[in-house]
Amino acid sequence: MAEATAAPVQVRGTVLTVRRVDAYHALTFIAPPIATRFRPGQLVTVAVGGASSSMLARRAFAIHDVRPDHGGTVEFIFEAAGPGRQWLAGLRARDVLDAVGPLGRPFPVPRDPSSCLLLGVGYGAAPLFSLGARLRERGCPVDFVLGAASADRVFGALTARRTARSLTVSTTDGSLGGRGPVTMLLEQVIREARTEVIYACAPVSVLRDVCAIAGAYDIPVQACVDVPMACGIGVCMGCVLPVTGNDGVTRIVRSCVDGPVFRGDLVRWDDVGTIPFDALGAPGWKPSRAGAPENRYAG
Amino acid sequence: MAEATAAPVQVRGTVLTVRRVDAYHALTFIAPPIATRFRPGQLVTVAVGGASSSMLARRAFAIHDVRPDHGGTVEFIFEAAGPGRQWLAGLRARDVLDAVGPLGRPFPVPRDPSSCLLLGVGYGAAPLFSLGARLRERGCPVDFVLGAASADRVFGALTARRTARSLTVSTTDGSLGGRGPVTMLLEQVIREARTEVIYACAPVSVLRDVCAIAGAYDIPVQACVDVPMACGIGVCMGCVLPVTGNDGVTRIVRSCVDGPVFRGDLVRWDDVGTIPFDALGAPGWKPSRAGAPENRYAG
Amino acid sequence: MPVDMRVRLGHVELPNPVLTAAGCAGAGREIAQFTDVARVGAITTKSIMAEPRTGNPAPRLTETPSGLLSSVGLQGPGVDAFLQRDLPWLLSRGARVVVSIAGQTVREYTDLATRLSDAAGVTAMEVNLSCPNAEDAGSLFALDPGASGHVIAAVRASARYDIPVFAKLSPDVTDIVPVAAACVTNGADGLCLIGSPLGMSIDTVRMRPVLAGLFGGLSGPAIRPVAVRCVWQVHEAFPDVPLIGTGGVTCGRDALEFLLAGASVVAVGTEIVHDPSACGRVLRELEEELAAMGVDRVTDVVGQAHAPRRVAR
Amino acid sequence: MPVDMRVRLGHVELPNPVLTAAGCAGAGREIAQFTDVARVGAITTKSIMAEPRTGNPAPRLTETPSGLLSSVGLQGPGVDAFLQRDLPWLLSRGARVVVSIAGQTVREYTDLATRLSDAAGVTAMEVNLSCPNAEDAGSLFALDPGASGHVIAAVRASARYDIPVFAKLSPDVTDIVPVAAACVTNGADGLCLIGSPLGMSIDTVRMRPVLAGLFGGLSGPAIRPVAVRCVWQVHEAFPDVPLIGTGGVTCGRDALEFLLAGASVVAVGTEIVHDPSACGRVLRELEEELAAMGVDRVTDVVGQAHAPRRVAR
Ligand SMILES: Cc1cc2nc3c(=O)[nH]c(=O)nc-3n(C[C@H](O)[C@H](O)[C@H](O)COP(=O)(O)OP(=O)(O)OC[C@H]3O[C@@H](n4cnc5c(N)ncnc54)[C@H](O)[C@@H]3O)c2cc1C
Ligand SMILES: Cc1cc2nc3c(=O)[nH]c(=O)nc-3n(C[C@H](O)[C@H](O)[C@H](O)COP(=O)(O)OP(=O)(O)OC[C@H]3O[C@@H](n4cnc5c(N)ncnc54)[C@H](O)[C@@H]3O)c2cc1C
Ligand SMILES: Cc1cc2nc3c(=O)[nH]c(=O)nc-3n(C[C@H](O)[C@H](O)[C@H](O)COP(=O)(O)O)c2cc1C
Ligand SMILES: Cc1cc2nc3c(=O)[nH]c(=O)nc-3n(C[C@H](O)[C@H](O)[C@H](O)COP(=O)(O)O)c2cc1C
Ligand code: FES
Ligand code: FES
Repeated sequence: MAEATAAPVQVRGTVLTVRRVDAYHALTFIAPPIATRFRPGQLVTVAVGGASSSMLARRAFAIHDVRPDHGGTVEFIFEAAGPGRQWLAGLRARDVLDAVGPLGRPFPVPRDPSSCLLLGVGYGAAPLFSLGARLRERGCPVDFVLGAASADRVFGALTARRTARSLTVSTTDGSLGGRGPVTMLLEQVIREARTEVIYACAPVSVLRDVCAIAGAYDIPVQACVDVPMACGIGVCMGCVLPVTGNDGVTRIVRSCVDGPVFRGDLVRWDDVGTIPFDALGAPGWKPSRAGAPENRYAG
Repeated sequence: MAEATAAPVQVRGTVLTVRRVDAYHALTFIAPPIATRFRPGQLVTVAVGGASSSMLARRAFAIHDVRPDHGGTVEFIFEAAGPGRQWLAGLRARDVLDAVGPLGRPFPVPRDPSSCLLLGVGYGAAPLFSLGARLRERGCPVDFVLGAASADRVFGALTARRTARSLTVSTTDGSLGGRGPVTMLLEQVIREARTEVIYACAPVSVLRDVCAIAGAYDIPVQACVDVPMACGIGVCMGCVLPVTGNDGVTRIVRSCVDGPVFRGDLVRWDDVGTIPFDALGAPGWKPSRAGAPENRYAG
Repeated sequence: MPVDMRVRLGHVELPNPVLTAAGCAGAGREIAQFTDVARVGAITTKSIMAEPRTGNPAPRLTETPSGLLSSVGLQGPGVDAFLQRDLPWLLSRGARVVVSIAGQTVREYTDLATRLSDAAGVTAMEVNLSCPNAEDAGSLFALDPGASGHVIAAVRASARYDIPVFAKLSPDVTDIVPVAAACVTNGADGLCLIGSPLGMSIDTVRMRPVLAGLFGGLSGPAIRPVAVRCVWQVHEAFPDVPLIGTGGVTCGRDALEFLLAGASVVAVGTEIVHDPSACGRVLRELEEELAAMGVDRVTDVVGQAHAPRRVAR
Repeated sequence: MPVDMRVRLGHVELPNPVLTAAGCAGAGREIAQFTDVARVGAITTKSIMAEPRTGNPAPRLTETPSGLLSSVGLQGPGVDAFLQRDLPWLLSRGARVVVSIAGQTVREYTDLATRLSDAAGVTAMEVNLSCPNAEDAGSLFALDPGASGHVIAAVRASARYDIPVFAKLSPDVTDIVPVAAACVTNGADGLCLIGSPLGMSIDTVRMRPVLAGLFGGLSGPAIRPVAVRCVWQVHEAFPDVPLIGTGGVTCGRDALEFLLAGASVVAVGTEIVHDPSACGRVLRELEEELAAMGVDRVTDVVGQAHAPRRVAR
């Protein structure tokens, strides 16, 4: 299902608005080349702190939406928690943002109409709405499953209800929808909706559970991972995950270039944060055949 | 002429305005405790760059003016040259500024009415207007001598003309007033105004010349020095100058606590940036009398 | 229930683990307007020498990214003026005083240790070993385990038995553990880590080094990872030796980072230049952090990053 | 008249003095979207090893004030894949390639030098000496003049005569000059200063070191004063040895600072993480700075901070 993607560009984009949306902020800025190249699931990274900032790592955000106005605008959703996000929350109209995008592997969409389940936790829901629109264009029925710690952290419930065939919500504290993890009601939805493909964007622990459940029903999962990133372009090697290639070899790959969207069955969820002994180049690893296998991820 | 000064305070002051004034910016913020304690010639230091700034040194500015509105406001004048000042120039109303002041030794004012000459170069003129007002209250005639590289860098000419007995201006490029250094017309003014005290705020090289001329007429100079400062409170030892005490001993003193205003005849202008061999504690220096002389500046 | 913030420096007790770093709090008076000097764990003086010193010519200081580069050259009043004026003032304000001493010969260090031992009210001595050794072509004592151990043994011998002696080490060595070992085996009651690493900035307009002294000590948050690494390495080697952690402490979280690495107390330096009320704030923030973690005694977290889960929760 | 930006690395000529630092430009492809790899002076590869390597588990990287702390663990495809895929791609794009090599035994280094000498298109080799020496309890080659000299002599002997060999040194030594001397006397055509100093960050919530590898290399503007100091010290000792200056170069002014200190070229590392088009920008800014100074040849400013006024104006 892999598709060719356009090369990313770096822009100095003018901020249009920074709005509060429940527990989150929505930042919209002008970036025509990013907006026109964007495909759902892709990222934008931004530099934070201004000219004399002490923060060197770029901040990665899933693109929530792009619009044609001003030649092309880009919006992302974030919680003003850490220092970089707090700085972003303090931006105002006409401030300028150093942004790079679109980055990474987007959500592949099925060739033929299929029943799609879109699962998002917290701000992880952000990239699912542009995907949902794209899927509906392709004639795919869309069912949303949204979760979060509390009601104000469930992102996009209204949009989901308005646009999707069904919406299922659960919160840890039960303040909205069912009380419990987002995976709690997953099987039920899968059965009712006759789900054929799952798109999920959530913390690694949740993605692991989603893939386990989907596996039992033998449904493919496209999982968008949220691993810390510093460069977003593949040079810092900070965002790595153990992923198995189509050739059956496990490699330590970069989420920013080979992801952030991975085929769920290829990510070794239980080994995230470790170097599996059988990974290509692991300590003690020896080339099986003559010559080393290609060290490029081919997921 | 030394006077007791109130202890400085640290405030988080709300910015009211950042205005352009010719080549300069004027930043006004709310800081009642600083405004009420302020005496002409004193400083304020500010932290620059925001929460995750890479800039640690505080920025020192001569207080231009204080006003009673909002319980007390403070204004300083600066050119948006270096990174810290550029950040300050980008501040907007309602931003918050970490400020400490008032700091340092203010301009001492004569007990009896005397003919006062106020000389300022560029933004160095900023602290002279509140001083001028204070002197006039005391019945002192005030003559202004202002200089700068070019007309747009002559600060406060209009105010000076409006409030002072006389105003003499010179610029390096001749775009306003006489063409040449500010000291060019000094002697003439001294003679016409029968100057009894000179207050000067300018680069060290200019202060040296002013003190030389004043010396010939045997007129006391109160010189406000502009030396790089990092803390403004006397802990970093970065802002030192060689100054002779009333006891005749030269000491390496801190401009931020023992200055920024010094008696011109006590500063060893030609030795600025050096350690005079006869300074207290200089390499090879030996206590003259039994026991070391007090290592405190008593200017 | 409030967190018990008391700590021990060797056998003396301090009310809390937040100190000022040597040379960054003036004579104490300068920060008293912004921080109650009696509330901070202790005030560390600038390094005292036998005679008054002018220090280096200006420029002495410049800003670097998240750091300061400085070569003040130990400007100071000399031990006489210190004992006559600065120490009494600090004691009159109820401050505990760690006196930093510096010398160019072993003899200078021991004379100072003796003078200070006769004076009442010295809580501890911190031996600044980052000084040129006049007897060894001016190379720093701190760079050589032998020279460091020699100074510490002599100071320990001359200092009053009940005044703990701390050795302040430089990170500019291939391996800091042997230097620490030399100081400990020669009687140091504890160690202070780290002095500022050597750096240089060049003025690209004047095309010359910025500082009159050419080189300077780099300080501030820029060096915190190096300081935390040194504290970790030394605590790993000598878990029972009390350490003063210093290098880029700007807030309660930073202080906690040093404690977890193995420091018993932290010293705040450059942050005082940036924020005159830093010490009081760091102490308050640290107390809040510990309370939020449910820690009873600050001493419970010291070194915990080496062996997790030992904290009582 | 445009400034002549050409420089020499040993006996090879580069069009300009702005390189990428080892390990910070991926395989070149990653930055090609933002910087013309043929325009930069040269692309330095990540350190190549004999076999494919997974590197260390995550977390491998964390942010520190004006710095990054990283322990990637030399993840890489191994020399075969490098020669099959990455080198040809770089050459096809017209890039000059400095190949960084890493090993755990002298033998590994020499094998790599031999393999690379047989391949066409290697502009220079940079020997990353900050690797654990398997034959000496895993202490880094770079920390010992003897071990460093040994590796360099062996690499120089195995590398094709017309490929300059540069030794990349660590600042984590008591005196960097003897290490530099050992490399130069053993045949290094030049030196690269500095590799990242060792640091540590501790996660105060998890109460454990942030990095899976515990320690990491500190990089970025935070270490620039230390890097400039090392370049100055080594240039002072060996004014004729070409130096690659690296450590916190973020703009043209920073590059100029290194050149004035004595570096012949600079390598941009962490700034690429922060700004993918950093190399092109630094080159442009440096050219502008030099033009504004009225300099004809970039080589005229190299080392000028040691002896001012030698620049032709
Ligand atoms: C694919 C993807 C999509 C995301 N989408 C969103 C979104 O839509 N909304 C949202 O709020 N957040 C999103 N995030 C998370 C967001 O990038 C971080 O929350 C943000 O960078 C934190 O920055 P901070 O300064 O606020 O907090 P801090 O935690 O202080 O930021 C630290 C910085 O260092 C980097 N860093 C820390 N550890 C590592 C490491 N081990 N390796 C590499 N870099 C490291 C972090 O990525 C971050 O840039 C996304 C992350 C990814 C990877
Ligand atoms: C008494 C006094 C009054 C002043 N009044 C004004 C005024 O009214 N208007 C105005 O525009 N400017 C004034 N200045 C100058 C002003 O403080 C500086 O221009 C400003 O700090 C520069 O900051 P920057 O970031 O823009 O530039 P930069 O040059 O990048 O600032 C560098 C910072 O490091 C500090 N620093 C650099 N070298 C040293 C050193 N050797 N020792 C200690 N610290 C050092 C500097 O003081 C500054 O804080 C005054 C300075 C003094 C001392
Ligand atoms: C301006 C200044 C003066 C200093 N003076 C001394 C000193 O006299 N003796 C000493 O041992 N260390 C001195 N230091 C080093 C500090 O005590 C401290 O070890 C170092 O700055 C690291 O801590 P910090 O990052 O919190 O500043 C000085 C540091 C600065 C910035
Ligand atoms: C993510 C990362 C990876 C690195 N990988 C290597 C490497 O493979 N080999 C090497 O010699 N240096 C490596 N370095 C060190 C850099 O080449 C450089 O020496 C150091 O980061 C200082 O320069 P900087 O501050 O510009 O990054 C790496 C640095 C970083 C940040
Ligand atoms: S974020 Fe740097 S390699 Fe992925
Ligand atoms: S500015 Fe720090 S002592 Fe004066």
